[in-house]
Amino acid sequence: MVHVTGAPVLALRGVSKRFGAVQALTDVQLEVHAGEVVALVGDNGAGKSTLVKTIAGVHPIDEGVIEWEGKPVSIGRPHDAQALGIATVYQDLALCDNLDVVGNLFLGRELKRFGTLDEVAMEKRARELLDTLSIRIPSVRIPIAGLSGGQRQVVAIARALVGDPKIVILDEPTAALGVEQTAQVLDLVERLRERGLGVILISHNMADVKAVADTVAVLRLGRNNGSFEVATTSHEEIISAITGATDNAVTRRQARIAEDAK
Amino acid sequence: MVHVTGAPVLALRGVSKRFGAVQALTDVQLEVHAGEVVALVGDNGAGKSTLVKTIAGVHPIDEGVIEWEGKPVSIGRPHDAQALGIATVYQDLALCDNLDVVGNLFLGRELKRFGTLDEVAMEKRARELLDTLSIRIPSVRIPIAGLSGGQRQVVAIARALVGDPKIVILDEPTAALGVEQTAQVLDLVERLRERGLGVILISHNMADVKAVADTVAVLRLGRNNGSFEVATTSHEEIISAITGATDNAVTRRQARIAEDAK
Amino acid sequence: ACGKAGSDKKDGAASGNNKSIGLLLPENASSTRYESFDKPFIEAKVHELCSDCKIEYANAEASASKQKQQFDTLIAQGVKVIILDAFDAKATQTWVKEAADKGVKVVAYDRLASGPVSAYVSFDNEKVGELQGQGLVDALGAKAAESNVVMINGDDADPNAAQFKTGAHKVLDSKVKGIVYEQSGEWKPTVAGQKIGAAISSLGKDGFQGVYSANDGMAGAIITQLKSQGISVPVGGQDASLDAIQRLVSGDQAFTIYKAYKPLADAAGELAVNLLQGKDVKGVATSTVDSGADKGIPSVLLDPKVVTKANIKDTVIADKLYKVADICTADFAAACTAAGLQ
Amino acid sequence: MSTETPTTPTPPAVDPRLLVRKEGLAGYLDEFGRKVRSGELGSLPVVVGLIIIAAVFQWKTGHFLNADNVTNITKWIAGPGLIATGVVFVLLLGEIDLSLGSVAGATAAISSVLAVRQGVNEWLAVLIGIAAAVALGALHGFFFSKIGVPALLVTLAGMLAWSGLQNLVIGKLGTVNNLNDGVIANLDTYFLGDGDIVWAWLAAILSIALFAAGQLLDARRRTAAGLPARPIAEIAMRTGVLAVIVLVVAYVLNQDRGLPLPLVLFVGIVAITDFVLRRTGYGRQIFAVGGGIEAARRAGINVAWVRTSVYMISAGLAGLGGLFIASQQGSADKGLGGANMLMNAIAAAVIGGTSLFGGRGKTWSALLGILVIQSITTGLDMVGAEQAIQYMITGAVLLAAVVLDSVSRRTQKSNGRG
Amino acid sequence: MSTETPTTPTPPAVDPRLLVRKEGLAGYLDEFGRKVRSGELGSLPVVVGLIIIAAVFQWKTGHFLNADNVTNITKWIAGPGLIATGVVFVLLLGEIDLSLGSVAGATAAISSVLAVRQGVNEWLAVLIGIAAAVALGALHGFFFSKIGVPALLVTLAGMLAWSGLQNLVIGKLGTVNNLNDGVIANLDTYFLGDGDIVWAWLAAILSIALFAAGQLLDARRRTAAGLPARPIAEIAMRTGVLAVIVLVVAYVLNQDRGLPLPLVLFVGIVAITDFVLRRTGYGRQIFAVGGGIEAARRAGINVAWVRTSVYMISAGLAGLGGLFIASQQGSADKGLGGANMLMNAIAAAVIGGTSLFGGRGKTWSALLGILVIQSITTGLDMVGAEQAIQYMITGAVLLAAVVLDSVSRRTQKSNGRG
Ligand SMILES: Nc1ncnc2c1ncn2[C@@H]1O[C@H](COP(=O)(O)OP(=O)(O)OP(=O)(O)O)[C@@H](O)[C@H]1O
Ligand SMILES: Nc1ncnc2c1ncn2[C@@H]1O[C@H](COP(=O)(O)OP(=O)(O)OP(=O)(O)O)[C@@H](O)[C@H]1O
Ligand SMILES: [Mg+2]
Ligand SMILES: [Mg+2]
Repeated sequence: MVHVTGAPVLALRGVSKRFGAVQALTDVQLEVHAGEVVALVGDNGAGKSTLVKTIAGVHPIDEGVIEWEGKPVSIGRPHDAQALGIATVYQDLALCDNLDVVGNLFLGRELKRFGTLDEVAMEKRARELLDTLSIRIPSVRIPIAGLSGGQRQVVAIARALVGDPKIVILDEPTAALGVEQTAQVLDLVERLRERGLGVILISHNMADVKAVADTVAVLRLGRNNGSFEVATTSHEEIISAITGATDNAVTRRQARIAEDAK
Repeated sequence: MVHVTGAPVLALRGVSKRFGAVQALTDVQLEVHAGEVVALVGDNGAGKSTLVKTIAGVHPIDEGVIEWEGKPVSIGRPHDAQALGIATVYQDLALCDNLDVVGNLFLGRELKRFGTLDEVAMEKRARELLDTLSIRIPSVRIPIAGLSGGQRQVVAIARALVGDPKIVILDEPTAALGVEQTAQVLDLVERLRERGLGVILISHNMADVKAVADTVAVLRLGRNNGSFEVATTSHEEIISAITGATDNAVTRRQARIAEDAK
Repeated sequence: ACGKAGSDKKDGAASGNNKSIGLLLPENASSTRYESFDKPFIEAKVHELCSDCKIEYANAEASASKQKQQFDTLIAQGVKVIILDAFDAKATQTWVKEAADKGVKVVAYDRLASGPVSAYVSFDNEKVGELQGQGLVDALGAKAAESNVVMINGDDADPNAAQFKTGAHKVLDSKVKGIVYEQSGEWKPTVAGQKIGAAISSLGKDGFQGVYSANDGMAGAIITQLKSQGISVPVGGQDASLDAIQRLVSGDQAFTIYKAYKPLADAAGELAVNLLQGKDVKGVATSTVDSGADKGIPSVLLDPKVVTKANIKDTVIADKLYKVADICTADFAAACTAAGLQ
Repeated sequence: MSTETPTTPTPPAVDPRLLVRKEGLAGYLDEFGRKVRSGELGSLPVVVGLIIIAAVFQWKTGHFLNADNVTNITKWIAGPGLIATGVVFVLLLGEIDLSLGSVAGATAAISSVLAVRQGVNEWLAVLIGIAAAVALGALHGFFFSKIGVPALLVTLAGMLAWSGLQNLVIGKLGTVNNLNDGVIANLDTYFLGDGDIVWAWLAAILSIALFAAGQLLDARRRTAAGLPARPIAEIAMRTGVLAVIVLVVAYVLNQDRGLPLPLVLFVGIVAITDFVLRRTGYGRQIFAVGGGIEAARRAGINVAWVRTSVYMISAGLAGLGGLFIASQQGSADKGLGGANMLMNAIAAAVIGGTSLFGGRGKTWSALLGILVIQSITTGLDMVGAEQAIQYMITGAVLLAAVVLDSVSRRTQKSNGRG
Repeated sequence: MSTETPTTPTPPAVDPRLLVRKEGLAGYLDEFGRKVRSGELGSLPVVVGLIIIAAVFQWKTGHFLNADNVTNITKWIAGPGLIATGVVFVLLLGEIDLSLGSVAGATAAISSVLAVRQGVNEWLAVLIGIAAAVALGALHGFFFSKIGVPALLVTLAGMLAWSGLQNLVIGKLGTVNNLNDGVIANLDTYFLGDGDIVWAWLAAILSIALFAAGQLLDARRRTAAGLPARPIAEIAMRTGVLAVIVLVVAYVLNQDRGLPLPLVLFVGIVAITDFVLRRTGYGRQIFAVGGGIEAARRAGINVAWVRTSVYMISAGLAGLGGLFIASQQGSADKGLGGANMLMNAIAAAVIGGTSLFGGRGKTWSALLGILVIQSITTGLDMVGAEQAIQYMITGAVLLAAVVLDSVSRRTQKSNGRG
């Protein structure tokens, strides 16, 4: 684990966001340092993806301040976030169905040669990137529309690695992935940390969270509900922060199964 | 665990499916009995979702036979599958973004009163259904487009329970779900088995698979790669059937972490 | 308890709008005459005769339905006299009758609107067609009897196009060797240009000796296509539009039909004011025509003229339709001098 | 299937993040203010636009709001309005139908020629005409949903072909005048309450009562089922607003000749189609197909049939609209239902608030939209604007009407998940 | 960023399920057969359709394929073809532009009036006209992408407004004749190789050589980078097919007066726009926006600018098309660029294979599509079909052309993930 020092690269102070009649985020705080992996966890509909989208510029915030390397910044559209050095993998992927794998990977950051697209260089690089994530895709020239759920997810992850970000945000990156690909992504997260990047990882899988995260921030019904050092916190503590109760479906299920086993 | 007897409710014999230049399924066999939970596992792009879609009538098969209660049937469109009693939760959910939660839940099976839609009855029933899956949705009258990933997933699952199916197919139903909701879905699967339904469960989560499945069918590169009794098979055996090798990213990662811990 | 709209009903907007005259013109896409000439001339005449009279104008954009709406609107506004240039003269039977029931008088302008109209001012459309045919025969001269002719007509959906066509056939059928190709140009220059191209391809470059074009706009495109293939045969049009007069000057077009809009407009204006003021129209409308069941409609019937290079000065310039400067732009200066216009 | 009790019943707590509306009128106004701020205006901009248009022309001409002018406008909207209703149906599918103008023209031609030239009973001729329209729609639907040709192209081909058919049917003799006092002619000239105004008032009051009763019954059932229901105060207010509009319109129209039959029929058809769309399984299927074809297909909906039937309905409505137009202009001619008519109908549907992207809209928007367009046209005609200027103003006003609408919709759109 | 070696390098095994194409001509034919069976026909149906149309009319008239008729057709396709090229651009965005006809008309009016009536230098007048067209496009783009008004409505308003502008500019004096021997007039009458046929041949051969060189260079770079490349045999075959087509057309045209300037300019513009779309970052952005606005936005693409610029390009192309049409009809008039012109342009783009649903298409489809439409029109003109019949046949043939196309596309569509 890398030691965290100095001011956070990214900090959210009192961020709120409302959709029509739904107050999705209320006064949320979050800090990410260089070389730190922050896991963002919470129940379904807790507001995790909404938080990510406010950082990535997809939904501008209603209230609050976003600070980048100590200075307040305004992120009004995805372009702003990218210019700062924030790369995001969205839960809903957001790929262009009609473009092929190569086109999607380099969208917005195409490699050029004499001012025109350098398809050869991009295709070569795309193959390399996908190989590091050990995914098998029939051809990098078929449109995204023809890929399986997991294949699309890997393409989205690889997309975040093109360019040179300082913060990488992964919204449930392994949800659709097989065991092998999940392991590769966890490895990747660790490599990113080693290289001094800040990572925000959203996941419902506590085992994964405990394996790679340094701190865990819990969201509940759109509000902060505690922040924990992974090393010193138990599985149960996190889960009860997520569900807001020590007696929940998970514990009941475990108890029942234990009973059945008797 | 319920005992499996007699002819399978659903059987696939030598099913093949091709997309353009990609042979997605080759000569696949699968059997599901009443009261049995079959887990279908495989790497990303192995063809699991394609197999599900052929059963559900989304993609008609190119070759092979589908048998229902011992008799060959032809499933050419989703309507055919539903008429037989197959309810499917797709990996890509397939909900109508413009309809509200109630509208989506009852789509194609609306409750009527004097020939017109009985909104009151449907709304009441929708609230009950969602409560059993312990999901919090701001209002059952907001369009699906405004729900979080997990909320949408639960709506899709609840959809499969409206009507009276004999086989329920769940394609990565818990991918986007929180810990509590996942537990609820696993409970649900067990309830379905107790009621004598056949269940096909696709998941990348071996713990979940081992918890609820009776048998595990492995797909690899579009072909059968073994079928196992859950009770008598180890975690590692299944994973090596999935990845096609005993030395894979998962085992390597485990070894490395074990080493780091020393 | 329900009933028909009847004349017994109170007269909606009779409220003191007796100084308004309605003017409804049919379209403005294929010909510029309506808004360039008819409308200002009529307005001028009405104001001359009745200084505080107002013209309520609307254009139907080639739609009978739209024209009916405009007609009804005028009545609702309380207008007592309507000068109606019907887009579809056949369709107005019920309109005019409804108007008459409400005490509104209709002057049929340019086209004889069916129904009990109070007066009629026009050039005869069939006569125009005849003149076009005769103009072409004259342009062909001695060779007329051995000449094959191509006809590019107006839009089949326009009832007036049929009348031009009938008139032209009346003359051409007997005086030329044959009509070797006949198509609708839909009143559109581009379409007419393509049709003549197809005619050339089908008949060969010397397969015809003259072209009838139902109006000047189409004639322009036809001439362009003929020139680009190096073919020189007489082409005639209708409307005396500025571009056509210029082509007459440069010798590209043989003739056009000039309907002196001013006398037509003057007559209409005078009739309308007379009707508005309750005077007799017989003094202006000296002849009569019959229209279906309606006999003896007081009418002013004017004669259209064929314009050729030779009589430009005596027609369109004399009538102040165009100034010499309009016609003789830099491009046509030399030709103008040669034709004695400058 | 899940009637069994769940193993772990969670109490159905209300989501604390949902801003619940306060009770009573104050709550209603509060929510209304919030909606205006966040851009959910509904048909408010169109209604405001309509009021502005009426005010400007009334001020300019002095007789725009006279009884007989209002009567005229309400008579004229029926024909194009029915076509616009058809457009709403296809827009709900997320498709377009360019042939509706030609279908209207062809229908009018067929019915008129049969009745006038062939001497067929006029009611029968009307039926045959509409049946033909529906058949043409079925043909479009077949090529679109079964063969898979893009709807824009099918209906483009239809537009050309059926206007050719219209020309052929009308033939060399040209324009066909309506039979005197016949079915088609009466469409335009018949007035409810002409002579006996009681009937006109009765129709107006009946519609208000039906509305109030429906709302009250619904609220009662919801309360009984333990679901949130509309408070009585709100129902009273909504009924009140509707009552004022209906009664004022009825009053003004009664000043002239009573309720025009075309208006009554048009409003009736709009109300029926609205009911079909919102309250029947078939309507739900149309929305589902418009919202996501694949999702609808997987829900077991017969997508091809829904599409075909919608094209049949829209063609049928267009055909009916064509008969109204023939009635209004006194004849069926070769130009009836030309390109402008179609453009107006599409514009009307969209101005009224039906989305071009499918799955969102109401047939009432056809009524509102065509009212806006007809008011502008009539007003400009009355002012005597020059043709070129008139084109530009019409274009500009259309734009202004939808800019407001679009800006207000933007917030909602940006909330959509991508 | 991932230049570092991965911790667990997996060998990049080729997916065993991918059917790889066999080497050489046999492999090519094999793949072609498979594609035909599974419905990926590309532009084959259109080409076959074109051949059938040509054959039928040649048989009917005996001189459809004569040099001067082919010359006529190739001259006429330029104007509407350029408008269709503009349509392809907006279709790639998944949008529509109904104003292009009016923009073409307004541009022709502005340039002609400036040059002829105001005595402005004609080149300058042409430039001002096209600049005006681009400005109108920018206006549409602004309302659409910044304000958020649906494109269909913006351009519907534009259609009305700019045809008003066109009327105003042309004014009371009416139709404006082109200057004798001026720039616009020459567009139609100039022929490459008229008098000296060597030039015409040179232009034809140059285009073939460029094509072959591009293909060969690309294949070499791919092989060098270890990527699968097109085999030489296939390149030779493709070049051969192209050469035959180009040389036959050039030969036939040389029988008359050489290569018509409008054709050369039109093909040149199509080639350039094709290059921009397929080979530049800007082109990629257009496809991305057409394929998914939200995905494109999240990739940092300035969606508003891409949309606005596409509307500017399409309006500019339409403006240029308007000048070609003015040249061909000898004058600019009030009716130039009417509704039919636009419909033909849209139909051409779609018949040529550009998807109406955005994100899929080529500018070459404008060329192919307009060729089909113009061939049918000219053929029917030569046969002397009546106007009504002509409408119906045009509609029917359009439908037939796309039915084939749609059926062949269906397989692909059903593979799409829902
Ligand atoms: N519509 C399609 N068109 C072309 N190829 C397709 C299509 N659908 C699936 N494929 C291909 O078929 C293969 C199997 O895909 P499938 O979605 O069945 O995988 P999966 O086992 O569900 O994977 P995952 O776990 O990632 O969801 C993939 O290689 C994919 O590229
Ligand atoms: N575009 C939107 N419009 C309206 N409401 C929205 C929108 N996006 C999110 N919401 C609401 O905001 C809340 C938070 O959603 P969000 O997607 O952030 O949840 P999440 O924590 O990512 O959940 P999950 O784990 O299921 O992905 C949800 O209740 C949802 O209904
Ligand atoms: Mg989420
Ligand atoms: Mg899958």
